[in-house]
Amino acid sequence: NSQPTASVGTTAGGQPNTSGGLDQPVKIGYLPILDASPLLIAHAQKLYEAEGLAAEQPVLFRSWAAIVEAFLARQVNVVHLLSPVTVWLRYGRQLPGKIVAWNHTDGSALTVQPEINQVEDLGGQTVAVPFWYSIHNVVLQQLLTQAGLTVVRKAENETIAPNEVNLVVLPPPEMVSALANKSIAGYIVAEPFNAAGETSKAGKVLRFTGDVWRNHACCVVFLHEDDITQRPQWTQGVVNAIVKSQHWMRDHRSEAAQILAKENGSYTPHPEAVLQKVLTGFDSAAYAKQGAIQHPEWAAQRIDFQPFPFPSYTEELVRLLQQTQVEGETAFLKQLNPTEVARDLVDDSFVKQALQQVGGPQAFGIPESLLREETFKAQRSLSFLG
Amino acid sequence: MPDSLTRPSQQRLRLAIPLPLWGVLASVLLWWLATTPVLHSSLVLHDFSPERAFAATLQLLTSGAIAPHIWASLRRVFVGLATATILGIPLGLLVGLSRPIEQSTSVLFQFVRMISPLSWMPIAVMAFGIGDMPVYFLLTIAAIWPLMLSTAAGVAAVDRRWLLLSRSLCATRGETVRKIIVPAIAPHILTGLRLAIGIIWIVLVPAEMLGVRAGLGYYILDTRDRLAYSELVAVILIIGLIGYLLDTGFRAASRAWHHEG
Amino acid sequence: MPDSLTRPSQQRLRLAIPLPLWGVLASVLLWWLATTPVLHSSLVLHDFSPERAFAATLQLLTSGAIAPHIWASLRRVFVGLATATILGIPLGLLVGLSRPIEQSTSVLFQFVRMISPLSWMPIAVMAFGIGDMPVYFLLTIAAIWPLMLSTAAGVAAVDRRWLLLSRSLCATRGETVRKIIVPAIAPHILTGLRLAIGIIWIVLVPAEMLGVRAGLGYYILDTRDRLAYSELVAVILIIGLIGYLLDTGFRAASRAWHHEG
Amino acid sequence: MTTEPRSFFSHTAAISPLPTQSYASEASPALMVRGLGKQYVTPKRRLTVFDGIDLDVQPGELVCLLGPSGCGKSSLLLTIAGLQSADRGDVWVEGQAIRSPHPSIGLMFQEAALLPWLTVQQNIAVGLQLRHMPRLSRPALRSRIDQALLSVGLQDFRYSYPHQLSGGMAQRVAIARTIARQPRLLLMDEPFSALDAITRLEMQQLLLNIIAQQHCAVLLVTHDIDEALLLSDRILLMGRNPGHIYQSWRVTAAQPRLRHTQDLMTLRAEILAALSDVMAEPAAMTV
Amino acid sequence: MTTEPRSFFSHTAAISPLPTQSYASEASPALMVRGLGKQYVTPKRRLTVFDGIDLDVQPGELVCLLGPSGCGKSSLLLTIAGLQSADRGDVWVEGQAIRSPHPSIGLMFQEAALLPWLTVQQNIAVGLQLRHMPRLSRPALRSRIDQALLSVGLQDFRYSYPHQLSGGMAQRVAIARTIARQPRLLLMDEPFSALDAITRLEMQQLLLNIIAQQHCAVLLVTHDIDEALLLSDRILLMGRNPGHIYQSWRVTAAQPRLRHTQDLMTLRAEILAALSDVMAEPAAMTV
Ligand SMILES: Nc1ncnc2c1ncn2[C@@H]1O[C@H](COP(=O)(O)OP(=O)(O)OP(=O)(O)O)[C@@H](O)[C@H]1O
Ligand SMILES: Nc1ncnc2c1ncn2[C@@H]1O[C@H](COP(=O)(O)OP(=O)(O)OP(=O)(O)O)[C@@H](O)[C@H]1O
Ligand SMILES: [Mg+2]
Ligand SMILES: [Mg+2]
Repeated sequence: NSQPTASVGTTAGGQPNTSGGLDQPVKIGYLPILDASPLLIAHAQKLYEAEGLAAEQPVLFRSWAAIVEAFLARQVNVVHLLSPVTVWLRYGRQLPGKIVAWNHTDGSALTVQPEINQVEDLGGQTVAVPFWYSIHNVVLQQLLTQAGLTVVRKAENETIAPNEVNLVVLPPPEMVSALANKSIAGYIVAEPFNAAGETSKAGKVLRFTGDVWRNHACCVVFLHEDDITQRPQWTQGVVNAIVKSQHWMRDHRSEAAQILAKENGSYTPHPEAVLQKVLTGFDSAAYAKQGAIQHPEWAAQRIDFQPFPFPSYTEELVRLLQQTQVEGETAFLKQLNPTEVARDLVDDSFVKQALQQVGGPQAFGIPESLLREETFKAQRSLSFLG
Repeated sequence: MPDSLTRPSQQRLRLAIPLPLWGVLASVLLWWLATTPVLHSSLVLHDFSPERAFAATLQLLTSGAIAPHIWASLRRVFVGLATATILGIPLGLLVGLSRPIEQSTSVLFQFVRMISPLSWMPIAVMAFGIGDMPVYFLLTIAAIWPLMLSTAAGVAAVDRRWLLLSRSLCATRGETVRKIIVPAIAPHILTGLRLAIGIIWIVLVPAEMLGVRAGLGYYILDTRDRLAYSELVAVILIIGLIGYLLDTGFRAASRAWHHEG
Repeated sequence: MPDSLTRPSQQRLRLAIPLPLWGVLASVLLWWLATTPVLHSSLVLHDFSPERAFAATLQLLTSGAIAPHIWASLRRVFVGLATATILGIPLGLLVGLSRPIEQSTSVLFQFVRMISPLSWMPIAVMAFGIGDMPVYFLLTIAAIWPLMLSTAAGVAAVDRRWLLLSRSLCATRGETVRKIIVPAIAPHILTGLRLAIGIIWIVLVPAEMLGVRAGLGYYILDTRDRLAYSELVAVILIIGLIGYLLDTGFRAASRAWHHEG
Repeated sequence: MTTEPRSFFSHTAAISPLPTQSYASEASPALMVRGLGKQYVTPKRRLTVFDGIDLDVQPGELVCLLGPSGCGKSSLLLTIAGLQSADRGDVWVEGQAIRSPHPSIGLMFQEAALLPWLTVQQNIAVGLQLRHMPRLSRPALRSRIDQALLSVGLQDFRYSYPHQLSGGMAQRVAIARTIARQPRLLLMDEPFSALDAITRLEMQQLLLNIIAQQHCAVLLVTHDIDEALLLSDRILLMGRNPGHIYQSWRVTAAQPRLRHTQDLMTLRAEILAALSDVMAEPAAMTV
Repeated sequence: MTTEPRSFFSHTAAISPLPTQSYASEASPALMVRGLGKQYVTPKRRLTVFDGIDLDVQPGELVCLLGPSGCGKSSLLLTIAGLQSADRGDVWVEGQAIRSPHPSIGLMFQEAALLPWLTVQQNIAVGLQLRHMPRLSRPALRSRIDQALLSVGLQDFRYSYPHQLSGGMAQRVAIARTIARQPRLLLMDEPFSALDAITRLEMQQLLLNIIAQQHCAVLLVTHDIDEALLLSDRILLMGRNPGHIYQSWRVTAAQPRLRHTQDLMTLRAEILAALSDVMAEPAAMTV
């Protein structure tokens, strides 16, 4: 029933939509990681239908490239993307799409060999990232530079100086094997691969990204720009459903894990135990003891859900991206003005409206003003180090 | 000495365990030695061990969880192989028989066949959307080359006396192809089919990345995503088993052509 | 009528543009019609158009940015092909010549060859880490089968009279293999090589996922990740060109064996 | 063995441009060849295999072609059959100029050229089930094959595969395959070379019977002078370097010739002498 | 043509268990075959191709094997050469029991069996460059090949490939390949069947010279009674269903036999009669 069309042009048929475009089915594209859960839970709970939308079975993809390709080919129209990817898409590639909401916050970690105890120990080693345009790459490079290490991208036979860290891109499933094989010193990636690394005793979590950049977004909900402008009602419905789903998940983490698990449906391939561990079994005290959490006062969860796309985050993201090494053409990044990007890339009007339906910002514990300061602390701020 | 050379007509002394089993047993033993928890400490490694893999296979098969995946993949393999055969063999015949056609297409074909299915993917999605269609496309485009090349090589190797015979009997082009060339190259076509089925299984895994909901390739990717390596090995075993059965079928067909026995 | 059948010795009238070019031109035209910005409005589609692809190719080649990738991949292709040849041809000979060896290994081989390189990946990384080694492993294990199967099929097709001749001359096993079988199956081995190189390019793309820093497969994945589709097509063109040149080399070698002209 | 008058053969001059024009002149000859020439071009050299060949075969006539090994007999037969193009000259079959194989020609190669994946009877059937042949009903086909097998004495081997046959048996299958098509012009390249004396006599008799019944024309290459003497209406001797018709004889003795072997001895000696002369000719002319 | 006394052949009894025991008794025979039997088993049937074969060939002796097409001559030769296993019976070569090919046997197949990817001279060289052969220096190898090519008259074709040869030329290359190895026992299956009369005489003379020089033994299958009469010291006639030695003759006429053709005529007639008898024997015994 999905029509193979290849146009990124205007509405199918070209008629102005009196119905606000409610006739268009919601076609979700997702990766089998927990980042996708708000979209999937909304589907499982029939929240799209509740908004008067038709929703198709969400489509599973295996790589960021594939999901973007399907999005561009209009095979799917609601996707979650890494926040740096959206910057790259809109400004690097001039592809019209917008962020309408955050998907989740935190939910990633830096996993390393057991004998590595601090970031400095990574000097002279290789670390894997999942994708150049990922929040993981951004955070990792910040951590490394602030620890006085130089980020390099070297060929295999070149030697890595003790003050350098070599980055490679690896598919997440291979990261655990590579860590077990000791051919990399660590990797930074989304859950549940960190949990898996711990379970297999191949490594341990060195830092949670949420402990470096407080309540940072990792994935965002991304829609076609013409859907936003020409199907405002449809867009509102989608955002409402996602926000309601996030709201529900905050209080029903365990049920969410059940719904998403491979045993109970066909959303993700992960066993319930792993999902439960990520969603509910967060022992922050233990992690504080091993140094993976250095800001216990932030009271961060391993993964959390909150829809509002703070402009300050977008601005900070653009600033950090401008300092980050990525593969390929990056000239466009230099041209970006963070404030302008925050205004242009993100359309928060739908979220604002949706928030009202669940009881306002405080339902998610965010300030009524919908403003915040970004907190990015690579090192423990105080003299805890002793 | 290679046995078929020295004693064509002599029967071999039968071992109590048939030979094919010996090979399998020996390799399982090696596999066990390389991965068993008894000898190794790495937890990840243990997942690859035969004991776990066999347990997982049994579990997958008895619980029936794998059945829909098997059917989905078999359907795709079949469609891909059929399409590739329908296109590849006539193409191979044309290329093998006609120098002008060979010359005008060879550059193109040599170009196209070097393209990895993974690089076709964006194009497949653009052209066919997601679901079964792009998978069929990727499988076909991967499997067509061994069929085409083997067929063309077979045509080149057809005994020239048989072609002379056919011409002397005033056979038409079609008759020459149907009655002389196709039977003469049957072994080549079967080799092509055997290779094609191998390539199809190879490509099935990346192809089933494309937004499908079931299939053995899909399942393999699933197990990789959740690091369920014993299940991964189990699915590999199941794929191997199916592939082996298909291959055995082809070889039986192949033997039917070798009357020389 | 297939030309080689009707007029074996007659020269063809030469067209002003040589035939291979016609084929290429026709397909570029079709490609252009399907993707050109002149006729289509989709922004993504434009990236696939020949004008952009050629521009990107030119840019990649003249800037020299692609050179290290080409060398890295060529090295891997060469190592993979060489290893696969060194293993695959003797294996094919053994399997083709000896029924006991064939019987004791065929189940195993049929199993193994159905395993996609993508499913080998976790194992390759466990065993070889990241970098060149697992890539060599994946390329070899993918390329070995066409070589082995073609060789074995060739051995099966060797004229029985030549084997009788060799035995009547009291040639040793080694002499029979070296002087009769290997020359007799040279065309089969060359077909196997041609297929192997195709498979190697196919597998190169997923294989270069494994933490290498350069290579055409790596570059393709990179372009996909960056949605740089015109560069993707450019790399495909470059891979196609290299593949075509290698293939032409093989076919020239192949013609040297076909004295029958 | 009875003796008959000596005048049973006439001697025509050698190397005549139109060797034998006017002996059965009303109908057009079954085969007419004029000025035929052929070169083989290999990377290493260019070999004129035969040149300036003129010959005719009338319906109901059997002409034998003798000549030293490698003089170009097989090449000439293949060229007449249209299987390889001539470089100059023309071939007419039943008055029709031909450059490609013609359905009323039956060619038997020097090698049996059986298809190894077909049984003996299938090998024979192949030639009968082509589009240009009149369609045969199943029983008609069956009876044609049966008859052909019976006449070459291989009725017990209809289900054997070629590799299960002896050399002589394979040759007989090739004969059966050719005659089953009932051609008007038979071109045979050493058809009986692998047969023992008795079987060979049987096959020769079979051939004569077929000519008598179907009034077809036969051009037969042989290296056996006795065979030529026993069978032919005319004998052509080919010279070499390049191949050419060196001399020709008409044999007029009545059949069965085995009765007249003594009488044919003189001709035999003459042919043998001519063959020696031909083989002593200077070589070369390899351009 | 001179005439000689009639007593030039002796007639031994047919189907004797040990056909010819004691005529050159001091050395062990070059070839001794006792009670040899062979079956071909195909899915469809089981054919006893020959059985109870006894024969001897002494060094310097040439024995011809005649018999109807398909009686098992080629199969017998392959079995003696050790290329296919016998089901019963034994073969001794120079006193040594053998079951597999022996370096001092030279076998020439009924088909030329040339390797198509090698030139004529390379085809000959293959048989000379094997491990069991004495190592030859380059010039020695070259001269052996040259000599072999010269003796079959193909010195101009050393660089030709097999598909560029005529049928008779290919057969001569096969002869050259066999004799270049200087075997002690030559097994030849219709070696001259594709040669014209003169070339055939030359090749036959070549064979006789080789026997005279190297004192080797030859077992030669032929379907040509005259050839057998011209060449052989003894003639064996094989019967069929299953193949057996039906009758044998000793030919004592001196060489060159062409001088004595008239005298051999009686023997010729006798052999022909025996051949007719053999072919009239009841068929079957196909188990
Ligand atoms: N490989 C085989 N399998 C089964 N039967 C065979 C095989 N080879 C030969 N035969 C049969 O054995 C018999 C003898 O064959 P062989 O070739 O020995 O005959 P021959 O005496 O050499 O005949 P010719 O003079 O025609 O060459 C024939 O009936 C033939 O059909
Ligand atoms: N395809 C070819 N390419 C090059 N030369 C060839 C080819 N076929 C035959 N010849 C040469 O042409 C000449 C004549 O060959 P042909 O086969 O016609 O002889 P033939 O008279 O039939 O001899 P035979 O009685 O030995 O069969 C030979 O010298 C041979 O080497
Ligand atoms: Mg010839
Ligand atoms: Mg024989």
